Amino acid sequence: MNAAGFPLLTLLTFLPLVGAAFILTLRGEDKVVAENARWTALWTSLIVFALSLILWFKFDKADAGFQFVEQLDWLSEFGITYHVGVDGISVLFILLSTLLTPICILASWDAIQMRVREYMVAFLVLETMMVGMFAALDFIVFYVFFEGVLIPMFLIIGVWGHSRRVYASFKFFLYTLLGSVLMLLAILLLWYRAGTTDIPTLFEHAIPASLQTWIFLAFFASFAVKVPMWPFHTWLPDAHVEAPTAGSVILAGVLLKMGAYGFLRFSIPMLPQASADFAPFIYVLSIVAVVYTSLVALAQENMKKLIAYSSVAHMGIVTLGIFTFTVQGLSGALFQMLSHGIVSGALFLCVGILYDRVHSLEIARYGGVAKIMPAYALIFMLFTMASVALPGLAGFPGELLVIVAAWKVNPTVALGAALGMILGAAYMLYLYRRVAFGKVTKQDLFSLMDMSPREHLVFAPLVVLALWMGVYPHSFLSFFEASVTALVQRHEAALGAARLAGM
Amino acid sequence: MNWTLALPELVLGLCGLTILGVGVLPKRNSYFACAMAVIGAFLLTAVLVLGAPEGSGFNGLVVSDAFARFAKVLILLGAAAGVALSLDYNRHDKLDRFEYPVLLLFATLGMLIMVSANDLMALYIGLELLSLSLYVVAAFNRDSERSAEAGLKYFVLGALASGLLLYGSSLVYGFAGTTNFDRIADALSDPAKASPGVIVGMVFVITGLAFKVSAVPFHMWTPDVYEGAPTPVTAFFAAAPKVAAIVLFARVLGGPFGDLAGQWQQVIVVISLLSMVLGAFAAIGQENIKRLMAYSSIGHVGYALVGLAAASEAGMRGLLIYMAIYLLMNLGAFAVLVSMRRQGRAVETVSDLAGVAKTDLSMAVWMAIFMFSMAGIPPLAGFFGKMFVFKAAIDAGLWTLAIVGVLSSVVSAFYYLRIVKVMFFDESTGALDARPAATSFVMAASGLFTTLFFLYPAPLVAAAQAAVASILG
Amino acid sequence: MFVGAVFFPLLGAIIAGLFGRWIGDKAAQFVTITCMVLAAICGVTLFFQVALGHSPQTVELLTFVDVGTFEVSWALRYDTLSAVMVGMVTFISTLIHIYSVGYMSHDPSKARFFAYLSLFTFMMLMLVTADNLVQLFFGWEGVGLASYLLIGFWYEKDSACNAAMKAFIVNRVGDLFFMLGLALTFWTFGSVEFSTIFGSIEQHREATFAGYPAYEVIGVLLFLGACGKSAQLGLHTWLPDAMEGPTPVSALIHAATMVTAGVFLMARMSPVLEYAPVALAIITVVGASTALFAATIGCVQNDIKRVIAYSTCSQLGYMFFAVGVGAYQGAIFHLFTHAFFKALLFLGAGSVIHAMSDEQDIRRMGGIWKKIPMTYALFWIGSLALAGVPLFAGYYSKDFMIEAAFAGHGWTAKYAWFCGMAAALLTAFYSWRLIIVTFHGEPRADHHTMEHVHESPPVMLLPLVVLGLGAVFAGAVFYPYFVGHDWAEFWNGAIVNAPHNHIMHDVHEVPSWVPLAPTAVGLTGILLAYIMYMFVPSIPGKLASTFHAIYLFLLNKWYFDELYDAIFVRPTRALARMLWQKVDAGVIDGVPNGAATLAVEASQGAVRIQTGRVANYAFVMIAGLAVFVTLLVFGAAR
Amino acid sequence: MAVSLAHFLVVSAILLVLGVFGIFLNRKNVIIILMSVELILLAVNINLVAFSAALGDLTGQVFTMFILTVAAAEAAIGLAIVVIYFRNRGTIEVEDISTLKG
Amino acid sequence: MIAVLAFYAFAAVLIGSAVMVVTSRNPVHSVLFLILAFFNAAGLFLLTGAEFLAMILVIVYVGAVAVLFLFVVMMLDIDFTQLREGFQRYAPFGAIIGGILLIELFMVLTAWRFAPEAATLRLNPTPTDVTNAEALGRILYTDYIYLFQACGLILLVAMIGAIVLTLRDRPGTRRQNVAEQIARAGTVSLRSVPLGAGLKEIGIVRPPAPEEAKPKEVEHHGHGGHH
Repeated sequence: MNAAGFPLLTLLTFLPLVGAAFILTLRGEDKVVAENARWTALWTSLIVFALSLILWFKFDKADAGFQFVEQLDWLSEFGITYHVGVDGISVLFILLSTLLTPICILASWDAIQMRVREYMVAFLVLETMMVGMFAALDFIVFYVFFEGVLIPMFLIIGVWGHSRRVYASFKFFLYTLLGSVLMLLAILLLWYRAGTTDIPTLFEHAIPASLQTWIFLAFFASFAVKVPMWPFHTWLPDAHVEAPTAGSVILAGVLLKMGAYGFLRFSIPMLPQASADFAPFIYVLSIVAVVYTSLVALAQENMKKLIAYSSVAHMGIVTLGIFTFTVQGLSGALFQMLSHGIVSGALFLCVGILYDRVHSLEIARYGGVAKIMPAYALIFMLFTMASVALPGLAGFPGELLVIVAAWKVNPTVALGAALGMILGAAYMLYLYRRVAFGKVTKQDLFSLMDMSPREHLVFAPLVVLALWMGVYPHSFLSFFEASVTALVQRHEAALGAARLAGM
Repeated sequence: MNWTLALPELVLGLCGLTILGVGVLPKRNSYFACAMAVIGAFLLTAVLVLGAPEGSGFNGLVVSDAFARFAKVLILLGAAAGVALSLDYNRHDKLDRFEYPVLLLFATLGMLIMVSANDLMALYIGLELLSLSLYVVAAFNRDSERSAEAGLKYFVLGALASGLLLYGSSLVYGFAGTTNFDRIADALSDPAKASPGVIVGMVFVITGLAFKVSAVPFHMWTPDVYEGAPTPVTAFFAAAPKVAAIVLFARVLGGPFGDLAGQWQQVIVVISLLSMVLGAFAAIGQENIKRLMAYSSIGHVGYALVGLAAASEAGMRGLLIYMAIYLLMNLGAFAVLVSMRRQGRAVETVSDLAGVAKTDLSMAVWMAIFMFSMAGIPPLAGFFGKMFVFKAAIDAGLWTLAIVGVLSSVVSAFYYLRIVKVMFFDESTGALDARPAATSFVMAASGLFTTLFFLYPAPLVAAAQAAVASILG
Repeated sequence: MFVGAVFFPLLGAIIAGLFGRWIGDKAAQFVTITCMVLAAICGVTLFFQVALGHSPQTVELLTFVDVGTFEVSWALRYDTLSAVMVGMVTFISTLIHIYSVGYMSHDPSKARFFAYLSLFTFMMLMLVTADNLVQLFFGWEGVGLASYLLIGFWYEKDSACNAAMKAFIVNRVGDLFFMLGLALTFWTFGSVEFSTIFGSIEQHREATFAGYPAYEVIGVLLFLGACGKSAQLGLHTWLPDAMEGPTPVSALIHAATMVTAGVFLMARMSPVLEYAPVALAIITVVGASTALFAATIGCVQNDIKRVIAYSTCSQLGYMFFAVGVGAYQGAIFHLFTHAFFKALLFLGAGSVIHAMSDEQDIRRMGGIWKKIPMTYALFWIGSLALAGVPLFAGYYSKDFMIEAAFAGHGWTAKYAWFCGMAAALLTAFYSWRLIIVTFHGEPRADHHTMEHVHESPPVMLLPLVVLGLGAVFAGAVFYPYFVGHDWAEFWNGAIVNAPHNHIMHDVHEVPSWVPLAPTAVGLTGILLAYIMYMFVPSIPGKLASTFHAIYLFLLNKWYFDELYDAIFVRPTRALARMLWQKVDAGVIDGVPNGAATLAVEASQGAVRIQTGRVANYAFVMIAGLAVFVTLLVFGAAR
Repeated sequence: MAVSLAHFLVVSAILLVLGVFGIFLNRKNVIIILMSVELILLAVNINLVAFSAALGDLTGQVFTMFILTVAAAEAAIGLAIVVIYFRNRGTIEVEDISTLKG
Repeated sequence: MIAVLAFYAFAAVLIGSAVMVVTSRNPVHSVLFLILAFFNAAGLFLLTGAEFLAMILVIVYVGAVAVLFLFVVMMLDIDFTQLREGFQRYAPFGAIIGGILLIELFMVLTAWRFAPEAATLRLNPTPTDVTNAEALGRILYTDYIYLFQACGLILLVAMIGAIVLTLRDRPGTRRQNVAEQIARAGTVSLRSVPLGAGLKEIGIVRPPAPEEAKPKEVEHHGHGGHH
């Protein structure tokens, strides 16, 4: 079996679905159903989170291979099995997903009053998809979950979103679908060549260099859109702005990680040659992403849009780190992904707090909030600083490692990435300054209530994590170490072999 | 002569005659009873099909193999569901005449003959039995101008298509000296020696069959007929006959013309490409859901034909899986359409679905599942259909097809999403009437299949595999 | 003890910051001050123990990052350099805390203020006790954050918010280079731990980066980083604006913390810099230029705090050129003495402002010296120390640096000496200009304000007095240890002078006129100020109108802000707007939107084929048939 | 010069094309189209019978039998549909049968 | 030689009349030309020795199908002068397509050759000892009984179809409803009645006549309504 002694990952994946099914059976008065749906969803997600903590404690950090592995017959005659497991690269993302889901549900407690039942179902389904995707060790299983995310997210944006939700949800759906289907073709090609879609087996399967290029491009189409990398990013600001708060949180917190995770999990180990060949191209896109989107963020008038653009910039750092092919870069990228999940999620929650009270996302609508909501201002400041990678907070270690690694590969690239530090500070502080500082000029703002206990509860784990990750990142980085080191070694070995073959 | 080979067909035919005989007895209205009897006959036949022996008989006209059985079960299921969908609709629209189920029964019989045909003649007879029944039911609402026009168009073009099919058959007969599939295959075993005549004949046959499956450019009747015909008829059209025709297509090309794959592959690639692209684009602007579903079905046929174009075992398997899944999700979607009534009046535009999620959540959810499934979004069943055909295309090196296929599936996602959007995002313009039990049943059954297929896909895949093995050896 | 010196302020900050609302202002003040006092006790004790007792020590706390070979820990490194800084920082900061009780007595959010102050101190302590570059960077950025919070303390004032942002962002520019320097250090030495770096200096001397010696590049990058924090020429613009914060904050920023971080970094990295002559040359030039440049501006400013701010800037320039010529000890010594008299000046200025009902413009002061004699006297002491008048603290350190510049090699050192001398003249001049205009002459404030002019309460004066004592004696007392004959023993390897660097020796061998020259120049400056502002007050006006352009140039701080605004800020904003609205919304978004439009149009085209006419349909079928027949007949023939 | 198989085939090909023309070129009434279909089927029959004779195989003639039967049935249904269409619209002009489109 | 001449004659008339079917203005003429075409096709059949089919063609087509056409054409009562003239707009293009198809068919058909195995693949070699009709009969009801029956079903479907589409219940016609009459109970019964007694006297009441539809009272749509 595995370290947990029972099919832990499967349970984590499908337990939310059980909760969702239960919610669907709820009948009765609307109010009662809504209340029950909320509690059911919360408890389900909390149980899932509690179970997922087993991963944290029982995960063997010294083992670079896959753990908690389960393999079941599915379409075995075609080389497809239900195969799940985690290694250092994926384990924390499962935890991130299971953590953010209850937070999101809690954050939507009062904000969502319409069609609560469906909302909670959508979130639980989403959780299933996210956890399943990070746990998948079979390419088809992966793809199923990877794409499956689109359905609940489409509905979340479209049903509970704001005024331009239709445009945003369609753009989100079609844009990401377009990328993914090309990846599907590449998966099918791999399947054809290897006769299986089992990921660990595919790692061992050498692919000729010429083919690698095409497969890489197909993967790129999918992951680059999902990350999103410049210039495939424009779906993101729209999706974020229109999504309800919790939707934005999940979108920024977990869904954006899926693309980078894909690069890490598939592109680099399976296509070492093409990855190396395309690395300069990725650097350029990443740097453009960092600088360009930071600049664009500077010009935003909408809080969520600004944070959305900042996400693109942060993810630029991630892709940069991944393609440095160094232990530091990869670890930094992974760490940045986690921290971005926490920090940008929290920032969206911060925005949501204001939105719940004032129902506006326009920056100009606010000002002087610090005066009225000091506790809120403190938390907002914390995450603002974490977002600008202040040392001691979650955003820093990842960025540090990536820049250090990038310097090794190409100093200009490192310079570009570091430029993001300046611009990041500029737009985040500008945002904070306009929202929280200044005189209160809008009279109705005076009546705002500071954060409620529920809201404190929502933020508490995030605050703790933001500080913990900033002060003691080692406890997270140690999860990656073995897997990342193995990955880098394998990559170098593969490149070396290719070079030998070329001679 | 082994009569048991055709036992399902014989039983179904006899059932048909019996029901017809009972139906004409002057009673108040025997529609419901006849319909239920027809459904019963379908299910009985399905049971018989499952137990039917292997082999070919009736002077080599009929073959009973796993391929035929696979198709027959699907056809019978589809037909049964098709009849079930008509129960309440027809009563509302005063189409509740007992001839309706009887005609569907004979159409289904035609399909069964078709898919187990092992001879061009049997093929033709089966096809015509199907077609003639369908011409009639398309125009069944004889007081409706649109229904009559649909029937007329379908008839005229269908007659042309069967004429072309026959012409092709005659050329094939002339070349090979026989109409038996096995013998044709023998005659063509060396593709290099095939005369241009037989190739032309084959193209004519392909044309005739492509018309039946409504592949571009022989699809032109589809939108008009789907729109004009009464909704349950459209539902029936989109389900069972499509499966039958495409399975027949596969059998004809894979069996007698199997060795000419190099030739027909080119044609299938082209019509598959065109179908996918047209299906994706033309549906975008449609306001009438039936019309939209027509274009959607054209697109789906394009995807299914990708499997055929691969001209391989994997391709055929993909095709069968695709059609099985297509059948079920299409039935589900049409179950929703059939239940769309407002104050007793049938409605069929996209905007009529507005806000359904508020008034009838379960219907909206099922419909959304069908739409996402048709768009090919995992984990719903539609994705797996696409996956298998594209896999086959890639195995066969048909990159263009695969790439155009996935791109057009993105474009088609656009209009599927639009329906979801209308149901979930838009404000309701008034509640739809409560839906009848039969449609709810069909909806839920196909919805559950579509949703849960991914948990245990193996049986269907294995059945398809066995079916393909039986014709490709 | 080691830990306490650093973490007591953090404890205070957390209690005051998070629970200030519940425990009340008084308690918050009490807690933070108690914590600071405890820290100061630890700090000063450590100074004696480590610096004078020669027992450096490193305390490991926690692994921070361990990725591949990149290993970083939280650790407190106590050597003489750290000990000096810790002692000085905790001491001065404690005084400022105490002073603030009086100064901020009317402010509504005292708890927050004290929390910030303590946080600031904590960050500075982390910086100076850092065991590696990453931790140093933590403190480095931390003081940036704290300064941001403190400068923007009165966040309802737009100018304060803007100044805070400016401080943070300009600092970030420096940090960028710091980060890159850190990266290069890591790839050069394979570590960012100071002990490892310093232990392997010899090994990696030949290392190159992009064709340049790696040490030089590291030196330049770290120096650029230091420029940001220490407000050197080019990145100094945030400093004067930082005066938007409450005065104790200015004192803290300018005297003990933050701005000195750059100097500290340079001293800390002395082992590397010693082998980076070009980098040192650059440091010298920039430092010297800053010293002179800031001094020129200081001469014409009218805001009491800005004058002092520019003086800080100028003094930092001194320290940098001292570093540049290799006299790190001199720089640190000046840093040390400067801490006392600059804190004194700022707090004194705060006392004046307090007395003048929050008036900061010296043109609306005057004639108040009798009303606030203590402040006046202490201001004098501070100014004497600043101007380098003998026997006062500044004299020892400043003279040492100027002599070092004279003793240094190459034209850069000479340039530094020249600038240092000129700046010394100007320093004395603007210091007395400030004193005279502020305290003497006719009262220019309105009647109402003048009535309220009063001496500060004891809680403010007491720290002033302590600082005043420091400003008088700190130089003389510590001279032997820092730069005098005990320097080698005192520093105990915390600052490294390479074998080829004899500056510490050479300084004492300069011609005898050289030590006297600064004093002479300083006295000249004082005299000049007396003439122009006391005796013939019409001169400044005439001068200003005669050399109007130069006056405006100086008054507007060499137009740096305007220049940056034109070069960076506005183009950036315009670019941002353009990228968003044109590129993002236009081009990048145009593709998917255009594709969608195209799809809809294609759809309209596709349905146009569907004419509804049976004959057309039949025609399409036959045409398709004909195409396929042609395809296969000719395809087969092919 | 004997009558070869090719002669029959050519005649049937011409008939086929004429039938096809009749379907897609005429603008007159639908019944003409039905008759054109009959022409096409006739062409098929000639083909089959000719092949049957040439091959000395009866299958073609059996096929023809079936086709004749089916064609009759088809004609019946076709005319029935035309009749109901006429009842609804009062016209059977080819050009008018185009309300369903798009 | 006669056969050749006959062939050309039949073929020429067949094609000519086929052209007329398509082009003639009056549908009645078209039908008549169709009949002519059938006759000539039957002639061609005769030339190939398929005499049974030739007869069937004449009987079924001319006798039934064509007459049916004629019947419908007449019945629909079309105003022939209103019919549009000429061809579709794309006629030239269509003609080209058709021409290409024809040329290709010619090319293919004239280069005809049987598959080498064709002789061995024959299913039903033409028996030489019996007439064409008998030879067909022998296999049609044995080997092809399956399809023969299926054809029967097709005809049945056609019948059902034609009836279901075109048969209308005239509202005015009265029919005897046997079932209803038999099932009638209670309302009508036999009684022993004294002779000569009037209906009223013995209490037999006729079932009340169905109420005549009252003329609608257009004016009374107010609140009062019906009671």
